[in-house]
Amino acid sequence: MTTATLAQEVTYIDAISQALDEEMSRDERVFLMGEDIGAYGGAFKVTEGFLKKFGEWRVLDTPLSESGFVGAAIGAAMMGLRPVVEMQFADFISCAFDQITEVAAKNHYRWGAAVPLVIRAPFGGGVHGGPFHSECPEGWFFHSPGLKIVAPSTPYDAKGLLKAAIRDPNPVLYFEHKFLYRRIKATLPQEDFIVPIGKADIKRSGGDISVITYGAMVHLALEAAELLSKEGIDLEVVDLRTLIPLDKETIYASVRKTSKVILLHEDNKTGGIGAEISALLAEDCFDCLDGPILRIAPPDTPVPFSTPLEEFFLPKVSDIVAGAKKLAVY
Amino acid sequence: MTTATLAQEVTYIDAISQALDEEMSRDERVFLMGEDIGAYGGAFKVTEGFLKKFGEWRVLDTPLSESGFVGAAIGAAMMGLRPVVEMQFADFISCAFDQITEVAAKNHYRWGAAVPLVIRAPFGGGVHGGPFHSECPEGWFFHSPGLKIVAPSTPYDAKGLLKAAIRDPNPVLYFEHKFLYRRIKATLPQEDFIVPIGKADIKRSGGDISVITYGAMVHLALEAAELLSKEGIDLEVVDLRTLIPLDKETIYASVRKTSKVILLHEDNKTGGIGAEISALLAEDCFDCLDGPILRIAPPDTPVPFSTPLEEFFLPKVSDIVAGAKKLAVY
Amino acid sequence: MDQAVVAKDIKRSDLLEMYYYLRLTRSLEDRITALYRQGRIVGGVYTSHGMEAIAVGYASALNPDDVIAPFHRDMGAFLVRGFTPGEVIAQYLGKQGGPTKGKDGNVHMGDLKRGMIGFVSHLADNMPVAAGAALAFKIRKESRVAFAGTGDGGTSRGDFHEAMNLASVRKLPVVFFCTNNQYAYSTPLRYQMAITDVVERAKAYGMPGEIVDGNDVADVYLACRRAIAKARAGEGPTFLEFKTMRMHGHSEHDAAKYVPRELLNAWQCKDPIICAEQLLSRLGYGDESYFHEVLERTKKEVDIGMEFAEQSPLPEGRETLVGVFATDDEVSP
Amino acid sequence: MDQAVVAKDIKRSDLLEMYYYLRLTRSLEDRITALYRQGRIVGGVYTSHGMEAIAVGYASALNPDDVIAPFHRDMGAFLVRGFTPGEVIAQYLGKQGGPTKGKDGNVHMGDLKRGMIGFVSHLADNMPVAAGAALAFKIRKESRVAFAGTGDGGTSRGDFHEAMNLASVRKLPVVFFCTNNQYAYSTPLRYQMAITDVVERAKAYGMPGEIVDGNDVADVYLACRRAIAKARAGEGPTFLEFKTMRMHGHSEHDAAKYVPRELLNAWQCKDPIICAEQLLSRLGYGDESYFHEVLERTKKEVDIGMEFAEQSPLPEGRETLVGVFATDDEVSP
Ligand SMILES: Cc1ncc(C[n+]2csc(CCOP(=O)(O)OP(=O)(O)O)c2C)c(N)n1
Ligand SMILES: Cc1ncc(C[n+]2csc(CCOP(=O)(O)OP(=O)(O)O)c2C)c(N)n1
Ligand SMILES: [Mg+2]
Ligand SMILES: [Mg+2]
Repeated sequence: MTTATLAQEVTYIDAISQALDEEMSRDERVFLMGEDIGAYGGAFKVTEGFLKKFGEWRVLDTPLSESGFVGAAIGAAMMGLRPVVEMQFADFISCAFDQITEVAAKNHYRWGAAVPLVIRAPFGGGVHGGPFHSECPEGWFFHSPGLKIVAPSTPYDAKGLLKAAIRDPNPVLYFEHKFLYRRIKATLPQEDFIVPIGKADIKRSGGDISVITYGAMVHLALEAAELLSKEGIDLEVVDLRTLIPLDKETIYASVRKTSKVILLHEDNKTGGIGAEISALLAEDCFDCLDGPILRIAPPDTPVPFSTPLEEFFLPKVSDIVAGAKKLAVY
Repeated sequence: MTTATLAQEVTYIDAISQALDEEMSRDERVFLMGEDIGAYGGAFKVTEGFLKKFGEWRVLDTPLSESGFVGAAIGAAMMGLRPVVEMQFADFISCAFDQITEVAAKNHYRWGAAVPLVIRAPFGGGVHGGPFHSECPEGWFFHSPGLKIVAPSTPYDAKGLLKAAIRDPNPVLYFEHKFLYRRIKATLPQEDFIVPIGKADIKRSGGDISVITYGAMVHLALEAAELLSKEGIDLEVVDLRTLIPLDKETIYASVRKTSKVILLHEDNKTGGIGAEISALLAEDCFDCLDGPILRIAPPDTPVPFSTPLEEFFLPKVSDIVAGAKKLAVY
Repeated sequence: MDQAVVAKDIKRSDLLEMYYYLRLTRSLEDRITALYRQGRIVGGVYTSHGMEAIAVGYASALNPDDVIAPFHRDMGAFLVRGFTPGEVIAQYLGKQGGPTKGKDGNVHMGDLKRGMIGFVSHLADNMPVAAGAALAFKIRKESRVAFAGTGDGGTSRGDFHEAMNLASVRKLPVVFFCTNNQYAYSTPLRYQMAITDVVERAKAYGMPGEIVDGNDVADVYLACRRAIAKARAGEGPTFLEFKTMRMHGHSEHDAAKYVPRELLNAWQCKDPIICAEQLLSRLGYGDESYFHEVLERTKKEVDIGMEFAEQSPLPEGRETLVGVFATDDEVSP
Repeated sequence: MDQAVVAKDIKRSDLLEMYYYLRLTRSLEDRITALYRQGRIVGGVYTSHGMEAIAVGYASALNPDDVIAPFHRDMGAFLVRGFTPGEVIAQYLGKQGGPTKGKDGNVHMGDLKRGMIGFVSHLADNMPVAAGAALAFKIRKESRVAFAGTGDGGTSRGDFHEAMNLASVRKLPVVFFCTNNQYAYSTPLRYQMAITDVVERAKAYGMPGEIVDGNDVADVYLACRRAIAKARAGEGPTFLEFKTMRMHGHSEHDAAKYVPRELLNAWQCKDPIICAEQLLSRLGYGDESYFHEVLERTKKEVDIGMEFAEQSPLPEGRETLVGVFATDDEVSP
């Protein structure tokens, strides 16, 4: 099973399982904690078969206590293990908020203790989950120095970033988009690879407008780019991949090239990462901007349940197309 | 004691006590919960004498359990009371994060239950409190639709905003800056007044650069403005007072007048409210901007304890002066 | 439950009404499960199948102005409180006719006018909230009680602890319960806690506790009535452990292979509806034909509800933007 | 503590060492209090005055490679683990010579090399963390134990509950304690919990618990040794309630008028240093002149520490920017 990396197409969720499997096989310090991840294989089946393969002390079913088991993971990490914690849904990370922001994030700064911890959080909407099973909680954590935050959009990035997160000596929040789990596939390299934390990726190169985004929205941006290319508008799609620390270099280079920017995310508009990037650009790239910096993001509401509401809530390809057209004539 | 509003100078902290006292006298639905607020009068003595005046069922000492008593306040609010909860230090609000963001913020949207709740949170640095007694946690909450957030800078605003918060039918986070508690004074009107939530205030009118800020930083901005006026640079100081919902009208009007902006806050730079305002300006006022939008804020670290570190960390008058000079020649 | 005790302590009409609600719960949830299987309900469906006696029993023991913060398998409480099958199905289908008008799904509904606090996914979050409702009653010297609970899994959360402690210190008029159905999703009790009776948890708070047969609606009802009366009399909170078994998967997508078949079989014959029917028969309150009639009646009501829900429109997209903040007139009196 | 038991179960040298650490704690904290009164220490100063036996006792009962997540009044544990008075005073003064180099203040210091987990203000937060350290020992099959606690107030927090539960379910090699000093800041025990013995809390987790005389270093030491041995033997966690009294204010700025004088007077004669001296006298291990000598020695050590701290430079402002993230070489082996 360590050779799960056959040259065949794997889904985004498979890529996550592979990364866990390979890292656990490679490094016996790596272990997993979470609700129902053992015999059941996790709510989304990411760890199916792991209990059998790695035993119950490396695939630990926990009591229903996010603060408790995140705290425990912090302790184990400080002792030199490499815990990977699963939130059953990203939404429940609010229950562990204090441990993440006050303990994990600050320990190294305060007294020098490294906390090599990964928290996997299946996030995002489009799955009819309603207010408590669709959240994008990443916005809460930009603001806590000491945390790294990643959010892959492809199987390759999902696998590479998870491996990098596990090998990182710091607490890393790993936001995996559950809408993408079984919807996208890719052939992955057979050999071990990582995607370095802190590096954005140009998912489509273009000259007219930079769409800066991450997670499931990357695919919307690519769709919009295809449509717009027929109308002679050439989008560059910048996939952040890492939200903290931001890859300013890649972002700025793209914006210097295009001079026009759309910030696209699924997280609520106010206080999303779009705000931060906009502010960075207004500070550091002001002179090269040729138009307003657009943000395309959901309104400031919880994620509603009913289909027409959720559709209204989520950014759409047409929003990007409309935004790009507006910018193009600027 | 209901007539504590004599026409004499009161401190910022007195203004807070007065607001509580008057609201409790005016409306018997108002009651207080928190650690050590009863016999002891609160860690900062805001509620000194209240136990005697209002009795132990309106001035409730709670067990040490922020999540529990915030949750309880939510329940009492839904039943029609008007709880005002005290965090002993704003830093401990992380322990109640889940109740605030998942329960208080979302109840009305989800199923129509109003939660008229106020959480008072003494925040901010400059008091040698170190990483756990100096935090500015407001940035965590911009991002949770359903919450209102206020942060007064003067005794007048402190009193008026607290009264408005208590009368508001929604959960309001009230960030009171503990550095200001006994450092500033003002004479307050004798009659009942509120400061409406959602209205910024021009604390100094000026034509050259808008400094948009709140809390203790307002006073730094005013100091900087005095210095700069001697050099012919005329700052306008916009005191947000309310962070959510933002008073876009006042902000935009100021920026349209000055065309140059400094966003100043004590909260960490990344993901602070400055980012959001910068993004709004880049979206909505792009054409009237005559220079980059500067943010002056602490670096992305916890608040360090030792004096030289904390001094380095906190924004200084000289930072504002330097920023303004840079912008002035733009 | 001893039939003599029941005859003495429970009014015949009350018991018959509880039987009706057991049936209505079952009929309604069976329909919801069917809808789920047809792909008409998106999102999770967590039923109370085999556990209906708990919510029906406690809701029946409360006064109408008492407040309930239900657990996620307490459909019966909604029904007792007057939520119609139509409203409930509309809720599951995301229709405007549901209590949340499509804003939230499944059992995440509430209505303060009917004394139902909306469930929050984050388990046990509503326990401090219920303590706070009870605090409001105490502050206002009202003779009202709050009733709230969570699952065996939910008792592991910090909010459970903080709520139990707070309520006990202040002797608040609240009754807390745990529906101990042996599993939390796939996690068996032994991985959840190192005790076999959840009621042990109450000792940490100096709170009286009681184990109740969660499959016996009469036992549930009487135990709740006692605890509620105590709370109402100012004697403080009680903790009730309802022993039962989750007979379906965690949600309807879950085949629950991790539950031993024998365990399910053993509990099958303790089905709360069968138990209730046996009790009613023994008491001479009802017979097969009566039971059949009630079954048909509840099915009919569910059919009518289904029609209502079908006809109820979906919300318009822009309704998304409505309701983030409350207005002054929406605050409870 | 019965002197025959002590004579049999505690080595003379160990007991004398504990006495030394009691004295050192007192001398050091007295100095810190004096510095606070002089306005030289900014921020809070929370002392263990009158409670020194707890940290000294438990830290002495542990092996050097065991890990401690101290409570905020456990200065003695730092000293037993080799933190020097100089380091500690430097910490309080925000000097580079303190373990956190000025990043944090007072008792918020830690050092994994010496097995001390840094205290987090948010009470009880380090209890799950300690459970996790114990989990690491269990996973790696190491013969190590974690030791962690909080105050009576801290036991009301959810993290206390979640840690106790998790540790008990997995039988982790951890010992939890509560320093029950009757007050949490100004809040007396009766507003904190509806039980009089905090040890009752352990029942909720099926965890054995014990009440210990927190003012008797021998009692603390022996009780800890038993619990630690059990944990090391794979028999799971224990909860120890150390009964004691907070003799100073919550922090040195607090006159603690809310504490009845009689209560303080009653506890005054149970001062742990006096108790230890009585025990040593009875055992013939020490006399007045010896006690005096130790007192002078510890004062001298504190003087030397003071000098070290005075000479230690303040950090440079730009050190602020250093250390948010760890580098690969900083991870524990
Ligand atoms: C804080 C939190 N974590 C995780 C979940 C996901 N989840 C939903 S129900 C459930 C199991 C609940 O078990 P229990 O409390 O025993 O109730 P039961 O479903 O068995 O009736 C879990 C883990 C959640 N809802 N809340
Ligand atoms: C979560 C949290 N809330 C509030 C505080 C503020 N605070 C610091 S110490 C203290 C009292 C602690 O009481 P206890 O746990 O009994 O310890 P003691 O100080 O009595 O030794 C409080 C309320 C805190 N540190 N953490
Ligand atoms: Mg269960
Ligand atoms: Mg105490």
